[in-house]
Amino acid sequence: MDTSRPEPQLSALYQELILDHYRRPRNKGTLEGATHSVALNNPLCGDEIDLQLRLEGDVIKDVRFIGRGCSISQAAASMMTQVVKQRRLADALALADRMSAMMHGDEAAARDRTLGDLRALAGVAKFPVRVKCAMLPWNALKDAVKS
Amino acid sequence: MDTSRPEPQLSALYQELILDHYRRPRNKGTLEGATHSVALNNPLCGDEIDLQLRLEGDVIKDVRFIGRGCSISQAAASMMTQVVKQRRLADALALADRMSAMMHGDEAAARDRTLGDLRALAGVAKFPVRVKCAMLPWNALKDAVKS
Amino acid sequence: MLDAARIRTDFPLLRQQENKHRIVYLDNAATTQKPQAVLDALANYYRTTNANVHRGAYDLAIRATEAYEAARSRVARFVNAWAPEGVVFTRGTTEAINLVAGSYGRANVRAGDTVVVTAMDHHSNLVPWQILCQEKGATIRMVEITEDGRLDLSDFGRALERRPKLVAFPYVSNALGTINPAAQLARLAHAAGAVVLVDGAQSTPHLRVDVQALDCDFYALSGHKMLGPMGSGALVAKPALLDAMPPYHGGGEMISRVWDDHSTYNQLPHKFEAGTPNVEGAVGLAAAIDYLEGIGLDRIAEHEVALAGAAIEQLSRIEGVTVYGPRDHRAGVVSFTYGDIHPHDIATILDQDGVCIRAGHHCTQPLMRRLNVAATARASFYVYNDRDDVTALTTALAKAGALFGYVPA
Amino acid sequence: MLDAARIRTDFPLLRQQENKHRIVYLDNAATTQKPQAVLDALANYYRTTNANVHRGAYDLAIRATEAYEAARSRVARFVNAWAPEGVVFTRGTTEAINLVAGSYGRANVRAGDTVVVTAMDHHSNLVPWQILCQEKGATIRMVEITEDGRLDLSDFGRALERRPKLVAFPYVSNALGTINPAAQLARLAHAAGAVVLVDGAQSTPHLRVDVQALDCDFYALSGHKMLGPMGSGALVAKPALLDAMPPYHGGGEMISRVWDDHSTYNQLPHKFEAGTPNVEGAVGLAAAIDYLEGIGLDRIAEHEVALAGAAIEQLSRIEGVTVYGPRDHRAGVVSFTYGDIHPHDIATILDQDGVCIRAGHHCTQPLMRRLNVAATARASFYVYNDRDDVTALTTALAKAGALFGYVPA
Ligand SMILES: Cc1ncc(COP(=O)(O)O)c(C=O)c1O
Ligand SMILES: Cc1ncc(COP(=O)(O)O)c(C=O)c1O
Repeated sequence: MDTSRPEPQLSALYQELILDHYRRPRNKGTLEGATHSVALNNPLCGDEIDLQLRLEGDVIKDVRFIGRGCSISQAAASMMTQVVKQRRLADALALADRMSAMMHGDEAAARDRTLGDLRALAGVAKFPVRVKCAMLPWNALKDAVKS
Repeated sequence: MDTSRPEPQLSALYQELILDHYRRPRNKGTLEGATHSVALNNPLCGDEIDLQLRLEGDVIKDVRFIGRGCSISQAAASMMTQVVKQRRLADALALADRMSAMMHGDEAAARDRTLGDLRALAGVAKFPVRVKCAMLPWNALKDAVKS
Repeated sequence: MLDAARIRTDFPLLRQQENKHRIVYLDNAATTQKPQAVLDALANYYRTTNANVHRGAYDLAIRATEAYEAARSRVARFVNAWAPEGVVFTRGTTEAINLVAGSYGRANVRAGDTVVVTAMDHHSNLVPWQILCQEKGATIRMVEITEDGRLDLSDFGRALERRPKLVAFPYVSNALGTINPAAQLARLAHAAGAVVLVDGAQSTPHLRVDVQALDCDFYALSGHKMLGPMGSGALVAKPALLDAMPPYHGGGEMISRVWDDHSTYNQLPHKFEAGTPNVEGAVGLAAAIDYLEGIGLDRIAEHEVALAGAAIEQLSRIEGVTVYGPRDHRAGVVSFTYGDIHPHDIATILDQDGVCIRAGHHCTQPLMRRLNVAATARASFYVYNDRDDVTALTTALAKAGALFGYVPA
Repeated sequence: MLDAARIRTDFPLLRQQENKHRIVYLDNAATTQKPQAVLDALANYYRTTNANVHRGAYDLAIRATEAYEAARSRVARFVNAWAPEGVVFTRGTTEAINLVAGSYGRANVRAGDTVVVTAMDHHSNLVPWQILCQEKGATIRMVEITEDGRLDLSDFGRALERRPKLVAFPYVSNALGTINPAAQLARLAHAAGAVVLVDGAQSTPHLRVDVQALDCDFYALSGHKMLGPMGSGALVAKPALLDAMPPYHGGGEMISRVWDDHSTYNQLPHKFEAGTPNVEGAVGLAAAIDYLEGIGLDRIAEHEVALAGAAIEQLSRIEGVTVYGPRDHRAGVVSFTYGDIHPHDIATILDQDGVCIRAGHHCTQPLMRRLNVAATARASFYVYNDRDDVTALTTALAKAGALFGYVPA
C-alpha cells in the first residue's frame, strides 16, 4: 500500500531560473538609508532573511536582502526584490497574496504575469514543506512594513 | 481468556481472629517511657502505624502502637505486639524474617508456632498487594530499633 | 441511557474475565479503558506515519507533523480553545499544572502574595502551588467545603479578599463528584484580579467543556482519563498569557536561535514543547475525542448522572454505608464507606467478583481530613458502565458486609 | 553485519512504499521505527493490563503496577543502573535533563558558579543549563571541538580549572557521530569536584552502555530513539543524589503526607514521578530493549560502524561532498554537505526516491557555527539498514548533483 502523496515533479521544482537566482541573487546586500527592515527566520528549517526597504511615500524605492537557506527561499527572495522594487506598497502586498494563492495551488495565480520570474516557483505548491521557504521573503515584507 | 490470577480465598483472608484483632486491638495506645519509636506509613495505601517500644538490655519489655488502616495492617500490628513483648530483640527480628517468609508463601513458616496468632495471616500471601499491609508493623519494628 | 453493553464490545479489555467474572471496571476517575478505535489509531500511526515532527523535509516527517498538529486542532475544537497554539501537549494534568506553576507562577508570584486552592483539590493541583509558595515566600489559602461536599462560596469570597495572584480549583472533584460552578468562580476570581487555573482532569471526559465560556485562563486535562493513551494530556491556555510567560523546559524545538550562552525562543505552542513530543499520545487522544463525540458529551454526562444516582440510591439503602458528596450537581463519581470495613478491604473483596473500585485518599488528603476519614471506597462510571454494574457493586458489597458480620452471609 | 533485510520484516512501516519506492529510512538519530513486538506489547498492555498504577487494590491495577515496575527493572538492567529506584521514567532525554537542571541544578548552582557543556551538545543539553545559569547568575562554559569534530581535551581541562558545579556532555554526538570518551571525561570532572550528566540519547540505542562503568552521576535516554514508543525515556541516576534532591513536579504519587500548606515526599523513584505515568511507554520501552538485546548491542554497534564507514567512503568519492566528524571512534551518524546544494534541497530530492534523511542544524546551532555551515544533511543508520540503503543514498544524491549541475544527468 502506498500511503504517500503522488510523486511531484523535481524538475518543475528546480528550474534553471530558480537555480540562477539562488546562485546569482539580485539585490543582495545591505541597503543604505533603509526606512524599514526586518530579520525573519523559518524556525522549522533555519532559513534566514534580513530584508531592508526604502519607502518614499507609498512607493518601495529600493530593496535589498541578506539571507541563508535553501534554493527556494533564497531564489524567492531574489525574485521578490525584483518585482516589488519601484512598486507601490499596496500593490506589493497584493502580490504577496497572489504568491500565497499560487503556493496553495491556485492555477490562475500561477499565470499572473505581474509575478514575473516568481511564476517559476509554481512547482513548489506540490511540496508543502517548501511552501514556507517560498513565502519567507514575503512574510518578511509584510512584517517589515507592519512595524 | 482469563488473564488474572487464580481466585484466592476470601474467607482464608478475613478470618475471625483477624477481625477480632482489627476490632479489639491489643496493646493499642501510647507507651510511657518508650525507648524507641517510629511512625511509618504505606505510601501506596495510606495505612499508618506509630510504634513505641521499651527496650531493657536486649529485651523488648513493652510495646504499644497507634494506627489507622485496613484490617490486615491493624490486625498484624496487634498480633505482632503480642508475640514480641518480653522477647529478646534478636528473636523478634528473626520472627520478622519468618513473617516475611510466610508472606511470600513459605509453608514451613506458616506452621511456625512462635508466630502465634500471626499464622492466621498466612492467607494474605495470596493477595500480593496486601502483603505490604501485613508487613507494615514489622517494618516499623525494624526501623525503630535501627535508629 | 447509553447502550453500554454495545459500547463494551468496542473495548478489548472489558471483554476479558477477571477472577472468572466479567470485568466491572468502576475506576474510571483513575484511568479509563481504551476502545479499539484508539488502539487502531496508535498502531496505524506507527505503521504508516511515524517520524520525528517539525524538522523533517521528507514526506513521512511531514505527515507525522500534520498528524500531530491535526491532533492539536482536534483538542482545541473539543474544549473550544482560544486557538490551536493555545494547546500545549503534556503528559497529563499534573504536568500541565506544574508547567503553569513553574513558568507563570515563578514569574508572577512574589513574597507576600496569595495563591488560592480548595480543600477538594487533587494533590496535583495543590502540591505544585505549595512548592511555589514555599520558594517565593507566598501563602496558600485553602477554600473550605460545606457539609455536603460543595465549595463554600462565602469562604471563597473571603479568600478573594486577599487579592490572590492565582486561583486554582477543580471543575469536577475526583473524590466527591462535585461539579463546581466554574464559570462563576472564574468571574469572581477575575474580578479580584486573579488569574484562574481550572483542573479539568475530571470534567473533560464527562461534560461538554467550553473553556471560552468558562473564561478561565489555564485549563489542564488528561488524555488517559478520557479513553486516550497513557502519557497524553494538555494545557489549554489563553495565547497572550502563554506568550508572555518564560519557557518551561529548555531543549530542541522550543528555541529560535541558540547562542553559546543564551537563546531566543520559538513561537507558540512550540516554546512550551521542548524535545520530541509524544506524537503517538496526541494522535491517540484525537481518536479518543472522535469516539467520545461520536457518542455525544451531553449523552455521556446524562448517562453518568443516572448511574451515579442509581448507585447512591442503592448504596444508601445498605445499613452502615455512608455516601459522601452532594446529591445533585455531581458527576459519576461515588465515594462511600461501609461501617468499620476499611476501604482497602472493600476493594479486595469486590475484586473477587471482578468489580474494580479504588480505595484510599484519592490524592486528596486535605479533603479526607475534613471528611474525617482516612480513606473512602470510590466507584466511578463511564460510557461502558450500566445498571448491571451498579448491581454488581452492591451485590459484592453484601459479601463484604457478610465477611465483616454486618449482614448474614 | 546483521541481516537487515530479515530485520526489516519485523517493522510494519518499513514494509510500506514511499513515492513508489521502498522506504529507506535514514533518520534514526531523530527517531526510530517500531518493530511489531513493540506494537504488540502496547496493544497487549491495553487489552489485558491497563489500569492506573500504585494505588489500586484490585488485581488489574496490581498487574499494571507490576508491568510498570518490571519495565523499570528492565531499563535498569539494560544500562546497569545503580538500582531500579535510580530509574525515573520521563518523556525522553529532554525532560530528563530538565529534571536535573530544575531540581539538582536549582538546589546546587549558585551565583558565580560554572556549568560546563560542550560545543557539540544538543540544544536539549544546553538550553536547560543556559536557563539555569541565567536564573542563578552562573556561567556557561562551552568546551570547544577539534577540527575533526572531537572534544578538545585540553580545552576540557581548562574548563575544569574553573571547578564547575556540573559537567554535561553527550556520549555520542547526534550531529557528528563522535563517540566521546565518556568514562575518562567523567573521571576528570569528578576529580575537579563536579557532578556529571551524560546525554545518552544517541548512545543508548547504539552501544552497550554501563552507567556504573562510566561512573557518571546522571544519565538521560530517549525510548523513541531505540525502537520504543514516543513519549518514553528515563533519567538514570545515583540514588543517593536523587534522594538528596528537592522534588521536581508536585502532584499525585510523589507525596507521602499532604497538609494544607506543605507536604512530605515519597521515596524513590516515586518522588520524581508526579501524576499518572506513561505506563504504556514504559512497557513498550521494555519490549524494545528485549528486541535490541535479542540482536545484541555489540553486534548493533558493529553493524552501524560498518554502514557509516561504507557511507563515508562512498560519499567522499563524490566530488563536492564534505563529510563532517571524525573518521574513527564514531557511531552510525554521517553528516555531510554537497557543494552549494542546500541540505534542504538534498532532503527534498532524496525523498523522491524514498530516502529519508534529515537536513538542518540538528538542534546543534553552536556546533553549526563552528563548522561554519548553516545546516548539514545527515544520514543515520540502525539495525534495519544495510549496504543497499547506502547505495540508495548515494544514487539519489547523484540526482541532486545532476539537478544542480554538478554531475551530468
Ligand atoms: C481532579 C484531578 N486532578 C488531577 C489529576 C492528575 O491527573 P494525571 O495523573 O493524569 O496527571 C487527577 C487524576 O488523578 C484528578 O482526578
Ligand atoms: C544528543 C541528543 N540529546 C538530546 C536529544 C533530545 O531527545 P528527546 O527529543 O527525545 O528529548 C536528542 C534527540 O533529538 C539527541 O540526539
